[in-house]
Amino acid sequence: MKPKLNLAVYWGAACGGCCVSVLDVHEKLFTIVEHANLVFWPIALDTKYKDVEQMPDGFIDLTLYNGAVRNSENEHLAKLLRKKSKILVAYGSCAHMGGIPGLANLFNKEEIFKRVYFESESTINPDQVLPQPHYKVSEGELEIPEFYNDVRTLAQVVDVDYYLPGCPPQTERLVEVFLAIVNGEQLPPKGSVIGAKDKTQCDECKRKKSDNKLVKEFKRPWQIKDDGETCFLEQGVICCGPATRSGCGVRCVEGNAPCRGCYGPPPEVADPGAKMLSAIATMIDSNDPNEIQKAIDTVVDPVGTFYRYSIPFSILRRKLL
Amino acid sequence: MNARVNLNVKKDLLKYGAKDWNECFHCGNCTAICPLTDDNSLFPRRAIRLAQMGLKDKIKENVVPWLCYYCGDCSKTCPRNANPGELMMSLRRYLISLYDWTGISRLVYTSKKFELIAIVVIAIFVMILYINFTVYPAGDPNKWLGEDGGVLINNMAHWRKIHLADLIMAGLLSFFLITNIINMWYHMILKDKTVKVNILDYIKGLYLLPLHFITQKRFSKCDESVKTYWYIHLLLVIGYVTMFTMIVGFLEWFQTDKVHPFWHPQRLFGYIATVFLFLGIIYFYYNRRKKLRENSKYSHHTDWAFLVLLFLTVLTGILMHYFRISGMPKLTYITYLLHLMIAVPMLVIEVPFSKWSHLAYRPFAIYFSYIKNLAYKRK
Amino acid sequence: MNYSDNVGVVFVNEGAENNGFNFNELKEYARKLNKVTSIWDIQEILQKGKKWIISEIKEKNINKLVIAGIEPGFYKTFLANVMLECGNNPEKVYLASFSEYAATTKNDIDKAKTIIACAVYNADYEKIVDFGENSVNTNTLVIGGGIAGIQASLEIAASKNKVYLVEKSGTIGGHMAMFDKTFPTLDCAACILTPKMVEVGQNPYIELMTYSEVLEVNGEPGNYQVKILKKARRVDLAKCIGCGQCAEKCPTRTPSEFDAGTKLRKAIYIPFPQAVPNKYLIDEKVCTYVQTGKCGICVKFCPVPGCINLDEKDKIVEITVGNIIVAIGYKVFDARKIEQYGYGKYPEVITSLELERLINASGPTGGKIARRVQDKKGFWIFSPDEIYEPKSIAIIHCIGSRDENYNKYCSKVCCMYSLKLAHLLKEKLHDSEVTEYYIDMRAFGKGYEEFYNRIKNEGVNIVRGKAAKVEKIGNDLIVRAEDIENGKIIEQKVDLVVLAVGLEASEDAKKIAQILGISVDENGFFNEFNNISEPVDTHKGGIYVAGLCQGPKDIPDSVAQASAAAARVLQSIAKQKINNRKQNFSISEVEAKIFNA
Amino acid sequence: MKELRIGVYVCHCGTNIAAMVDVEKLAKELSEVKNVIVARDYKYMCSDPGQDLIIKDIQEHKLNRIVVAACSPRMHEVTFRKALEKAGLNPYYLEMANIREQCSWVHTNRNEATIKAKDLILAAIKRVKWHEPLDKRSVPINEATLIIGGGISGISAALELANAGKKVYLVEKSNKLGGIMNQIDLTFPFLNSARQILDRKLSEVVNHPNIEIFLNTEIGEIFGYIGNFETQINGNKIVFGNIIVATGLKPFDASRIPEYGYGKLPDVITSLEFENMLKSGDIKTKSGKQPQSIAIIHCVGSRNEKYNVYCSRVCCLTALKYINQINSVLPETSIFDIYADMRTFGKYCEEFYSSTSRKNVTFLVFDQKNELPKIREASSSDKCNLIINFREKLSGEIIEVPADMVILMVGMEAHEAAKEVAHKVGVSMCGNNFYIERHPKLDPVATTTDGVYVVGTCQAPKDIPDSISQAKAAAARILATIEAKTVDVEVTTAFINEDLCCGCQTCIKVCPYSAISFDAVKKVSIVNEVLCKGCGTCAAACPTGAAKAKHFTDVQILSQIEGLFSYA
Amino acid sequence: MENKVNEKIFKPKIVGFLCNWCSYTGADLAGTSRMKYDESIRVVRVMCSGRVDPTFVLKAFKEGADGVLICGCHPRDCHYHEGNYKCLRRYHLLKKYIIQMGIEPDRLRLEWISASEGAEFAKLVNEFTQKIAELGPSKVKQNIETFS
Repeated sequence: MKPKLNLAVYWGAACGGCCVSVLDVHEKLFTIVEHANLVFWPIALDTKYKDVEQMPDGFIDLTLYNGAVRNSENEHLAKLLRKKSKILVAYGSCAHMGGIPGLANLFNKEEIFKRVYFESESTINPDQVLPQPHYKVSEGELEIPEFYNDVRTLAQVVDVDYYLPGCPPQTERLVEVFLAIVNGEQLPPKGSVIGAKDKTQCDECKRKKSDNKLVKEFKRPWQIKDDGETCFLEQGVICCGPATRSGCGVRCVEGNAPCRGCYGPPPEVADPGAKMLSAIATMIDSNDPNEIQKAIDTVVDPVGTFYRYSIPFSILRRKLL
Repeated sequence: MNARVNLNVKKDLLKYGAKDWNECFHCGNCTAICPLTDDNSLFPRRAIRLAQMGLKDKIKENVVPWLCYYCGDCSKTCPRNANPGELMMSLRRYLISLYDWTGISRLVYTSKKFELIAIVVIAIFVMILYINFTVYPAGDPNKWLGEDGGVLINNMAHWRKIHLADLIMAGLLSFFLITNIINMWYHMILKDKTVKVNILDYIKGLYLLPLHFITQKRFSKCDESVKTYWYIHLLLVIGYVTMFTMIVGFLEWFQTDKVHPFWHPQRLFGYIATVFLFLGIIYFYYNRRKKLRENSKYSHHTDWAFLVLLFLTVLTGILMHYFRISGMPKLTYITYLLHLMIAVPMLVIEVPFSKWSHLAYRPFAIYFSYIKNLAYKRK
Repeated sequence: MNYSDNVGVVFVNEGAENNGFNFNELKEYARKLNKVTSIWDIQEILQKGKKWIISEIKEKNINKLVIAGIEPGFYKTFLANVMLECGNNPEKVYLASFSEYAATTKNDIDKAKTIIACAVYNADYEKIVDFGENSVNTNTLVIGGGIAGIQASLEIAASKNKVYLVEKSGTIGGHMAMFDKTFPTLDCAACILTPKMVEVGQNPYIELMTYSEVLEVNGEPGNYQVKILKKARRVDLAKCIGCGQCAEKCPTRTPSEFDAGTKLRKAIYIPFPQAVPNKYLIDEKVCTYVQTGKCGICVKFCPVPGCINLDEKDKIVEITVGNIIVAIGYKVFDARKIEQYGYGKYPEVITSLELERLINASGPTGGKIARRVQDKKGFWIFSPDEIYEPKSIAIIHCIGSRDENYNKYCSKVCCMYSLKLAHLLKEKLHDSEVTEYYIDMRAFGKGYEEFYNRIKNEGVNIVRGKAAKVEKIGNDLIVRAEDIENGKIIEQKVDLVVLAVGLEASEDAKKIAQILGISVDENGFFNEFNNISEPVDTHKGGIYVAGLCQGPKDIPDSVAQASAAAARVLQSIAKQKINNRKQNFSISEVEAKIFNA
Repeated sequence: MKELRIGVYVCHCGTNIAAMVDVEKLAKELSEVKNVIVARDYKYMCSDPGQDLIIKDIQEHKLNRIVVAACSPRMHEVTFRKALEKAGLNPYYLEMANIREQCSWVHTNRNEATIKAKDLILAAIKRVKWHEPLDKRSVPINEATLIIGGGISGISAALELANAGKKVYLVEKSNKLGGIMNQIDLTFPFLNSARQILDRKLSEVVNHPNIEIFLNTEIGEIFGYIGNFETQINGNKIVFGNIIVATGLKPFDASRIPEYGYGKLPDVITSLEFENMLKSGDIKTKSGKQPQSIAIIHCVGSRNEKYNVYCSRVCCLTALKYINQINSVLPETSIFDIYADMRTFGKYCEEFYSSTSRKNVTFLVFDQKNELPKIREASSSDKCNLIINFREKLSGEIIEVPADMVILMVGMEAHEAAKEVAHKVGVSMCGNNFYIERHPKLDPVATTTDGVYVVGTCQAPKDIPDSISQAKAAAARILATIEAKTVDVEVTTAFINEDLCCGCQTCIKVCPYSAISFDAVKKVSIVNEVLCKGCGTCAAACPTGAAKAKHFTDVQILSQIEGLFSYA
Repeated sequence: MENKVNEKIFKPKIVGFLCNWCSYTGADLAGTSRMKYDESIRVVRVMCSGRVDPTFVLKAFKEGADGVLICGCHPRDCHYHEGNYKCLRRYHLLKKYIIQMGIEPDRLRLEWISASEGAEFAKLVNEFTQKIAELGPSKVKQNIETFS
């Protein structure tokens, strides 16, 4: 019998969904523990950072890092796990592209603090207290992680071996990947996206498609009576499916919601939002500047639409300050 | 009201001798090659243009035709062979007829027949007067001879009578000429509302009149090749003026019964003037005949008429002189008649109405253009 | 329907005295034609008046008129109106214009008869004078290696058929290669031309014969035997590596043709650096060895053994071709002929062609303006040592063109090239005053008017009024002109005068016409078969004209014409047949065809 | 990937580049850039020795990418590609940096220009890395030709081709062949009969076995590419190898010029209307009287920024022709010819002008740019119908010209069908709707679309012989390609990577040439490369990155952009 | 004062995407006509303005472009029929996006330049350069470099 693998799962700036997706292996958990020791998983195990630090370099065979890098703790752990892991996988959209936390890149630290600590409806902060990384109390100095100005993807902080996209990733994909490693299969070249296909969503999408993608006005999903059969784009709803890798099983569309792009761009695409933006604009069925402008007015929030999961990953990475 | 284009002028000018000028494509070569042009006197091209459009008033008030001495450079280098020089010549003829309020000039220029008839009529008139007022040297010829063998001419046609006639004629001619010049002045200066000429200007420019009358000074500004032409023209003018002065002014002194010795000023001046005149006539005749120069390529009938009349006048004059000093009274009488029959029509027609009026118009035109320029400058 | 034609022929014998046409013979001929019932002279009609001719026509029941003459077109409108007033169809007035088919000399009387007969019988002259079809040799001869010749050669070679390109000088390229820029796009001439030249040099279907002349042409359309004189180049084309050591050492200098005489070249030389072929040749007229038998320095310094053969003799080669395209180009007007501009007298007066070279970066002064000076040996050249910045420049249009004293015709390109030169001068000498003197600004082509507007906006003075003279007054050189539009005299003190010289037929035109059996007009330009409808054909089948040798024109028109000539060649090659059109024929040969048409 | 071995060549272009860009310094600096094996500068890269230099280097240094920094690639890309080919390298391994037209010629600061040149070259170096070999493809040529427009140009081209034994489809929009020439009575300068010339040609065309004529026909969509076009005419499919566009001209609409009162004043007529009177010599005013004087105004709608800037080229000579014709039938009638510049430039045309000026005509000059003459109705005392009022430029006088009839020499504009045809055949137009030729000097009849030629007045105003010359020139091209049997087609087409295409079909409607279709079995879009003209719009629209514009791929362009900033 | 000094030193860098048929030809024409314009522009040739992928524009900004200029044939004059319209549509949406991302909209410009409009091109470059100079250097690159 082969020696067991050491497996770690860590969450950075994440919602926890990724960890849940790991838990979602259900009965396959037995298969996993059969082949691996879970050496570090904050959500499930009480392993201290110190313990990790004490592990020899390369001790961990596979680390699934989910969540973006938001603060110094995330960064520290990313670097630490990198050191300790043979294979570091950016697990989930946040680690891969910044994900939903990445939307914070439309603001800077001050704006966020102001909103959260002063302005939000549920906050009462008469002393205008803001979190400080170092704070002296009588017991000594308190240290909390430093909040960075930008949200980064994992790869922008450390070297990443593979990306397993999705918000969250499909659990089946995780199992497939895991088994592949266990079985010693030929691993794809470093830097590959795994657990997703090169083709995009439409390839698997069952909705009826034609070349009739000509739109005068873009609609929000609630504005249409979805027939459940026709391609969303042809109904005027922006669906990021064409620019998003398949692999999720077309989950959203199957649930009658347009794809929002969590699986990220196909291999040849540098900036997923730009590509989708380009495709969507091309579909506008008019040559008249005014009409074009009108159609574009119906694209309410281009960043939120085309870069929902990928601002830090995109070419511009964040809003200009 | 704006000037209305009038093609009659164009048709008219053909009769005044203009040739091929409609072929002008207005390149401006003629104006530029002409040594006499400046910003205030642009010709021939501009004059051609005005003539083509038939702006009669503009033409009338235009002095430039008189500034041209027809050296011919323009015609020689004209890329269209449009004869700008000849057009200027015909414009001068045209202007003469425009200045002339009597309308005779126009008839002379436009009708060969009229000119011929006019000459004949005047000649006959002269003959009638002559026959009535003179005495034919009938009978013994010796009766009509003086001591020195010369014909006693004053016994046949007394200088007083002739002189009186001369003066009447001169007065008449002057009257026409002066009224025409006034007409010219009226169009050139008075009618031109763009300038205001004051009296001082008139005085300032006065010296120009005799200067240009005698020397044709501007002519010499034309380039080298015309020097001979200018000299000969000058000789002709000198000869003519001398003769005219002696005859019209001092006939008593000039028409003597006594035959003076050769060196006597009366004879000497007469001979010199005659030689000058002959020289001029021969030179100009030869020029026209052989079409040697641009300005002699095309000859209007008035040009020939003038040359022929002048020649005949001088010829009869010299013959008469010869007959007189050789003591041939009858022949003297007849040649004198012939002389007058030719000279008078010549003077009557040519001086106020035709070619020779230029002797007055030209200096006046220069004078007027000078004072006009003074006025312009002041502006 | 034709048979009901009752034809009257009106003869217009204007110009007959100059051409020696015997109109009586033509009248006799016309009278014999069976449809012709009346014959008049236009003079008679004009004298007797319109009413008379109307009654004549009515009386004789004439329903068709033919107006015959050298250029009878003037009377067509009048006679159409006469026909209208007769109640006839005014369209039935036909022209039998001899000049339309260049039948303008007394030798062309049979052609004139044919033209009349064709008009009377509604026959197509162009068909009538084709005497059957010959088979075609697929080789083509192109005479002249300027842009027209190059274009025609490339066009034909693209069809993978053989072309012989014969060029008199040592390189192809012609005049266009000498220019700095081309109007109105200001493309550098060399930049667009040299690729084409290179293409000619490399094209396997083009046999380039530079330094060669056509001596003799025999045969008939589709099959011409051509003798070509290959002048001794004295340098082996295959061996020469173009290193230039020979020229460096050669002691003899002579004015360079390529540089329009603005600089000197050696007796052994390459016409210009981008020449095709880019190989040296020896100018026997100045080579010391050829002239005196002594020298041979070049041979000593040539690194390739056997490359220079000073004793090489001219060779004659014979080729057979099916078609011939004549594109021998032009020469520029000799400005010395017009004394008042002082060319040859004042060194500051130069021709436009000289300026093209001066302003060209590859020219004698590297693109700078220099004063013309006499070197030690007496050659007038532009030396880089004499560079100066003319402050005031005059460009005078229409030198030798549009002038009845020299050439009556318009040279078509001078206005535009002058504007271009003004632009180039202005570009090089920012502070200088450039003034153009023109008569009519002929900016007629595509983009030309726009170019003209642009040059005006660049601050070039453009004066309507032809400068009449250039003279030295004191130390100043003065150009005198009338500024017509502003009503004043301009006496411009200038440092440089550029004479926009016109274009004239090549000195070889007459000779070539004789060799080929085609005709030239009074200006020496080749006659086309029909100046409107067949602008590249000549009166002899299989011989075509292209470019400037047919008349002045600009580059695009030359190129289009060259291509059109190529079309004629390609057409015959494609159908493997060519019409046997003859330059000379007798009326009896064609009569039957006309009557049957 | 094989080791990158790049050769960089910087051209002086005489002094054209060298004067503004320090080419020697550039060559030296560039030789130190990664992967650059050789970097040289040379006087004329395009010259034979220049090209030889590249060829030699490729062979000696085993270069596999070439960057030439010289003039615009539109000028010499083909030249250098040929050089690469000669050296045995795929011609598409070349990239040019345009440091002349877009650098040395347009800048004035040598230092800045040199920096810019370096940026451009570095960009080219980055880009060329990603170049892929492309193979020339040739396709057979269909011998038939489609000619659009049955005027004199179209007819001449048709005859030239048909007489060579090649099939011609001649499509004419109206019900009659001959076009504008039908309306013309005489030609200039010899006053020969235009009708006789046209009749000759027409009878030949109509009876020609190789010419199929379609009257009253507008062409439909044209598909295909050089050598192999197809379209539908009256429901039948026709195939052809080349297209000649000869859509001709439209006379300028004189009523656009308020000063002339055309349309309001009955005796103000256009040249073509007058031409019609001349056919029968029946020159009458609207009231049926013989005009005592006729004025002709040139440059109507031409040479004026308000209307058309360009010169219409034939009006001057046509006006002179009219003078002769009027004089022929009405010798007593005075003619006023009001022109701007007399453009009588053709063979024998100046002589024609000269002889015409001997007729009963007065030439006057107006300012066609700023002061158009005003035409007004004459009053009863004027003894004429119309008065023309303007400043005569050669005298400076403001004058009035009396006339019974005014002929407006209307200029030429492109035919209204030109635009539509341009889109169908894929040729470009300049601002004034005339077609753009491939090169204004050296390629006046070809267009940027292979196999499509423009001839006659649809390219620019011109007279009959020039139109015929052009028509024949186009025929020459076509005959040469037909003789050569095959022709090379566009290789920089689009390409869709089937492994990436998701079948969303966004690209299909984007393609202007319908070159993309959906393969229902593979569920991917595919490009028909012979139909594709390589615009790359599909590549920009493709959300998956599957569609690729060959030679203009994303990675090539992105690298090029990177290169622009790699030296700062 | 400081501002002024900066302006003097600041040499904008502009990336131009020019379509091959009209605008690139027009830019060449500006060259052959020797019209002068600012050195700021670096041209990237594309076959059609319809080829201009928004990615290119973003990439240019990322690499340090202070401005991006897209030029195509005039409406209805596109060599490929409608490529320029497609460009127009993308341009408007892209502009909306970059505004959201905090880039001054004036840094991106789309203009139609025909093959005959050399002068217009030169004018456009100068004008655009002037505009960019007023805006000052783009912060995109710096923003990315300091991204942490």
